[in-house]
Amino acid sequence: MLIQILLPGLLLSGLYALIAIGFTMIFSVGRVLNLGYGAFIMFGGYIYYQSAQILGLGKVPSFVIATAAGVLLGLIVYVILIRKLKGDAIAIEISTLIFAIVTQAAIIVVFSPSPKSMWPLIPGVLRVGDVIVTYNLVVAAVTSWVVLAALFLFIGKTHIGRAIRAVSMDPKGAVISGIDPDRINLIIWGLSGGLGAMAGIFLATYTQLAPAMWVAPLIIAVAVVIVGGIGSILGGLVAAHVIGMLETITTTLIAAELRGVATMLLIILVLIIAPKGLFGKAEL
Amino acid sequence: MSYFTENKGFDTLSATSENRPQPMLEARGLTKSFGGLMATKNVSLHVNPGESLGIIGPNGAGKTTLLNLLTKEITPDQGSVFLNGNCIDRLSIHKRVLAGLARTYQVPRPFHDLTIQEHIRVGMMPDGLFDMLLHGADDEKELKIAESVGLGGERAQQYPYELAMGDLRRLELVRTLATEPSILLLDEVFAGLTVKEIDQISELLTNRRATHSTTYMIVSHDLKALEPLVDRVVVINFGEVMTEGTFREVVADTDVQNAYLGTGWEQE
Amino acid sequence: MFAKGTNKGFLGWMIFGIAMLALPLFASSATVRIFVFANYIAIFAISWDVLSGRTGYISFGHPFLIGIGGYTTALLTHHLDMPLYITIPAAVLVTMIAGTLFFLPALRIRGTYFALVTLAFMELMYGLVQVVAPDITGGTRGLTGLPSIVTGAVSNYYLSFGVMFTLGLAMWLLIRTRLGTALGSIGMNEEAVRACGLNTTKLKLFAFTLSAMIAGLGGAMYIHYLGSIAPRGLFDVSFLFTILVACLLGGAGTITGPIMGAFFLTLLLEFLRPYIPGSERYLIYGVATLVLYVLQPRGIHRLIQITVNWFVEGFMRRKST
Amino acid sequence: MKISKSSKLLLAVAAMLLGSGMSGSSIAQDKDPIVVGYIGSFASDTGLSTIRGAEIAIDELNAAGGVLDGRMIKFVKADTREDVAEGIKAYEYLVESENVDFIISGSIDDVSLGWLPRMAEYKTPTLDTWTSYVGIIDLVVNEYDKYKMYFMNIACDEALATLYIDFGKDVLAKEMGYTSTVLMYEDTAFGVSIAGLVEGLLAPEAGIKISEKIIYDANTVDFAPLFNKAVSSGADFIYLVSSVRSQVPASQYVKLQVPIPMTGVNVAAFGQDFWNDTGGLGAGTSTLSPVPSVGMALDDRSAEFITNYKARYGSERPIYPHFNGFNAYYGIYTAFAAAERAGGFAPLDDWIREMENEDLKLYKDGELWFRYAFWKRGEIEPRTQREYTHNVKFDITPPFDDGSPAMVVVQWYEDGSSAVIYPPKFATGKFQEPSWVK
Repeated sequence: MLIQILLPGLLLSGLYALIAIGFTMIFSVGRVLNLGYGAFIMFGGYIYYQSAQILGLGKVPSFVIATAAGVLLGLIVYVILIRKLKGDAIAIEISTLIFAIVTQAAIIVVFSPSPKSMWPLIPGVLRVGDVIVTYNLVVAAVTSWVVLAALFLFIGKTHIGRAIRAVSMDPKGAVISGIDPDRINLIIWGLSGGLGAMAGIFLATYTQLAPAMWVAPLIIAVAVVIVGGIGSILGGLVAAHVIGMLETITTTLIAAELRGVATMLLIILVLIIAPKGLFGKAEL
Repeated sequence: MSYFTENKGFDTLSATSENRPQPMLEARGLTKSFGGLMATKNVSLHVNPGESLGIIGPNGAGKTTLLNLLTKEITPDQGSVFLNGNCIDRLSIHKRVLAGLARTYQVPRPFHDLTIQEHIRVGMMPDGLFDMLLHGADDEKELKIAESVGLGGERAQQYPYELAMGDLRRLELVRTLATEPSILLLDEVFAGLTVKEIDQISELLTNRRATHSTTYMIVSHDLKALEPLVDRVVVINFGEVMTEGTFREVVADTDVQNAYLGTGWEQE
Repeated sequence: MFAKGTNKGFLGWMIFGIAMLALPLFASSATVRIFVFANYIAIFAISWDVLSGRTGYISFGHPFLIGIGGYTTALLTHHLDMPLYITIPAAVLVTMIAGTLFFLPALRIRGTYFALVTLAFMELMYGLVQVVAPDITGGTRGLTGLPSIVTGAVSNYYLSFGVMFTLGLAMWLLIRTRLGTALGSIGMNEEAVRACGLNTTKLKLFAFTLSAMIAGLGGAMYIHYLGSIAPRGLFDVSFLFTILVACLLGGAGTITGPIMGAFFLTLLLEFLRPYIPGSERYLIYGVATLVLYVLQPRGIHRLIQITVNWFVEGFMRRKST
Repeated sequence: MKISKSSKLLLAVAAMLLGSGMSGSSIAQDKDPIVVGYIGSFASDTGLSTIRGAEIAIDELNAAGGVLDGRMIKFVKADTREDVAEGIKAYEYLVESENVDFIISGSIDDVSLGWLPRMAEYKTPTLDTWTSYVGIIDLVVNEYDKYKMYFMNIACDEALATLYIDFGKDVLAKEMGYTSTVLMYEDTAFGVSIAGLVEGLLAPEAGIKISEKIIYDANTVDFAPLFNKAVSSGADFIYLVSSVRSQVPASQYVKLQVPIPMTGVNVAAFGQDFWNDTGGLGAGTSTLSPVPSVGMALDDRSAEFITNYKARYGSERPIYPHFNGFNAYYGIYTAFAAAERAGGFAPLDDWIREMENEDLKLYKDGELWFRYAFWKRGEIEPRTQREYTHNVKFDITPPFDDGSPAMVVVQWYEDGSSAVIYPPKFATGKFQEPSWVK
């Protein structure tokens, strides 16, 4: 019974962590919610589908193309929308929400609203006793840990990383020390777009593509940010695991239909009891 | 303010056992720590009615924390605050204001979409929702209060973003004055001002002291500007009361001089 | 009692009221139907604006309040056959109680965090309606055949417009009283309001309850107008989107702005229909909204202000030369 | 496909800019046209099936000289975007702006329930081709005067489930020897009501024990824990009920190579595009389907309809109409046949009377294959002992010579083909377990 929870829970958590990273980054650095983050995920998934399944360009090139397209989309959103709104958090949240809805409408026009299933990135399954997990999910989880580790090093060890951290902690102070927050934000949005697209590929190859698919991962990302607290990559990782495990436990042991309800209750409780999240440092 | 006559729910301990005049505001043993750091340690002090008390000390000495403890923006770990001899520990921020204890902030906190006159309106606002709803603003009185800090006439229709730092301080002051405080706590009123602006604010306060009976507690590390405004000074260092006395006594104290060494004391 | 300039604005309201009262005389019943929807969206936008536009506590969960009102009256009429003059006030009351529940997180958190809790409330409600007692709530499919208050396009138009106009004008007057100033100042700097001796908890509770009351009334009347209720139509991002965007596109915190926003969005979408019947319509609608919003985040209200000022100034200049 | 979409978009914008010039001009005809409205989604396969079925029928009728003494039929459409409030607005638009005489609907359950009060208010004759919710039929049964203008020409879900139990008895229990199942269903009203019917009948009627029930959240991303739980329960097969995002459980079942068979209701598998949409990951799925389903042998007239459909729409999806495409095609014919006899769609009661008398029978090799007629008021279905007023005249008892079967079971094979496997009269293939099940 234990392995039935631990193994799938761990892998699902990995996928969730991957979904949340790009979202957490923007929130940590710019203190704004990118409610259009789900659109990055959806965009990545659809580009990959078009490239790999329709045009037949192969998995690896398609993966690269989709991720690059995500980076591009992130940059475009930043330049067209975010920069113009000059840090007005509410305006950014609303305009990114509208952006997500526009993306959904565009996807319907181009790809039709019918959901599409995709070939797994890595086919095959892993059997541990009675428990079955796909390699696809294993790879997604491993990728997310690798990406998180890389990001950890990037933020900690590189010059740009330190600049990002500085902007995250104190944007005004960063300006004084000669950092251009606009450039840092541009980099962050590009990164976030790419990471979102990458997560979208894993999510879509595991579940399906649909024009409304941006909502569910957005909620997961929001939950991870809230539970983990802002400004903490490690916190996000732990939170992704808390939520992934909670879902698996709810699904397996309590009642599968309460999966979403459990996550929502967790969000509400954390926000009311510990609004800074479990690992957050920032003031509200 | 008639607050006390309406609410008799709190302790009415006598302020002191000694036979001296009842202080207007008294702190007894205020202690607060953040994490492992003691921000204030067992701070006791008092302000007598009509008096103006200066609080000085180097940066990070705990002056602003003390103010926050007095107004309950921060709840103390230990210690009590008395207003006119009544313990007000259980009163929240806004109730303390209603009881006559008001403050300004070191960084002005204006309402960005309200005019100066509307700031005064918020300050004068009654406590009851129906009162707010049914009775309109007293235009004349608002303008008179604005006039008293030199923001009257056309200036009363200006928005915060149109104001220089000195005027923002006035705005902060006038909004607080509109609450008709019996004791006013001023936090770093001179910070970020030009010499000319300091003179203007200083003059404003001096004049006001001559015409009104308000009690003051003024926090500043600009000793020169503070000197003419205070009757007595309390020095705070490392979260503790170091010494107290008249301005001259305190300035002459060698311990105080040492505490201020390297913090710009000599230049002043 | 009211701030200066109220009289001039009041004149505007009267012109708006008369024009709208006359609308059914020259508009087709199809157009009138569109305006009924616009009126209801405007009611929801007013409700949102009273809470979020003024106090700065941005609600992403308004459909939660509207849904509570809608479901209360739907369940009471559908299962217990209770008359509307009991169920609608009951719905308003229950929504106001739910509004205080909504209020609890506002004691501790604000800004983005508050927005997220309210969003979680909406999602939670969506989940619960489907899972808990679906035979009573109608589950995913919802309930249909609910009684209507009045029938026909024109009567529904006058009913919805009357309520919208009354609420809108009342709220517009409210924000011009001292209470309105106090509520607005919370959105600008809550600590400073407290330092002015105001009980912000009481003020916020008032705003929440008032907003919930309007949402409950609007929600209850709306579902009786629709004649049916379904969770997917209510606790839904696109419904939330319409309300939020109506307010922000119109100009939050002004009451008149959100009403304009609600009309603009509803009419834009419907007038596009004969030319672009398919999915492309939503794309154009979304892009138009996005462009307009990014160009002027303070909304149509501000655009109109700028335009009017420009004309007035031009007129003055010409007069003086 | 992308190019045609974007050029359509450009045209649409241009049309919009031209403004009222277009809406003013009407088709020059001697007589006013009869207006048929479509309500439903524009872009989904479901919606497109109804639209195209109706379009083909209308063009055929117009080409044959029109209806009701040579009047042409004009077809107008209103998009619901599968949204309840949009559906109500769309219904209002059709009646108030387009003055439709008759509405054909491809709406899904809650959207139909949403506009139903408008239909009752406007008294517009309306025919639903997709939703099978028995609750709507119950409204017609219980409040006939209010909802009498409503017809549904797909067998309601209760009839679907009843016949499905026979499949469990005849095939799953007798032929395959299954004795226990895991009932896995989504937490939607559809899932709960179908599962309820199955649960009540499967054990007593078919002798299959339900060893475990798993209700899941319709937004579930990861079905691995659910399948793991199902497998460890030791049951012989999984009975899945899924209408929302049904490709997810179907494709994860294949991706995870779940070692026990799975059957049930999978709405996504109703269409021919299912195979491409799942990228071949639909193998092993079997589902009940309303008729006429994919993989089903057709009578001559229906076969001709398919020929026309393919000639007209080519490779644009859906490449083969869902059942509601047929329902819309025949629905237009029956509605106009009734209108011819009643002298039009008004007076309403005349048309309803004639629609109730409508009886379109389609034969294949001398056997009754499909039938588009409706249950009359007060008529009792012998097996379930209840009324189904204005539901299509389905048949749930072999030899199915009284109406179309309420449903058939469709099986998707691992080579991408599909076949009907039940009832035997319509079967073109056999029930098959996926190759990875030992």
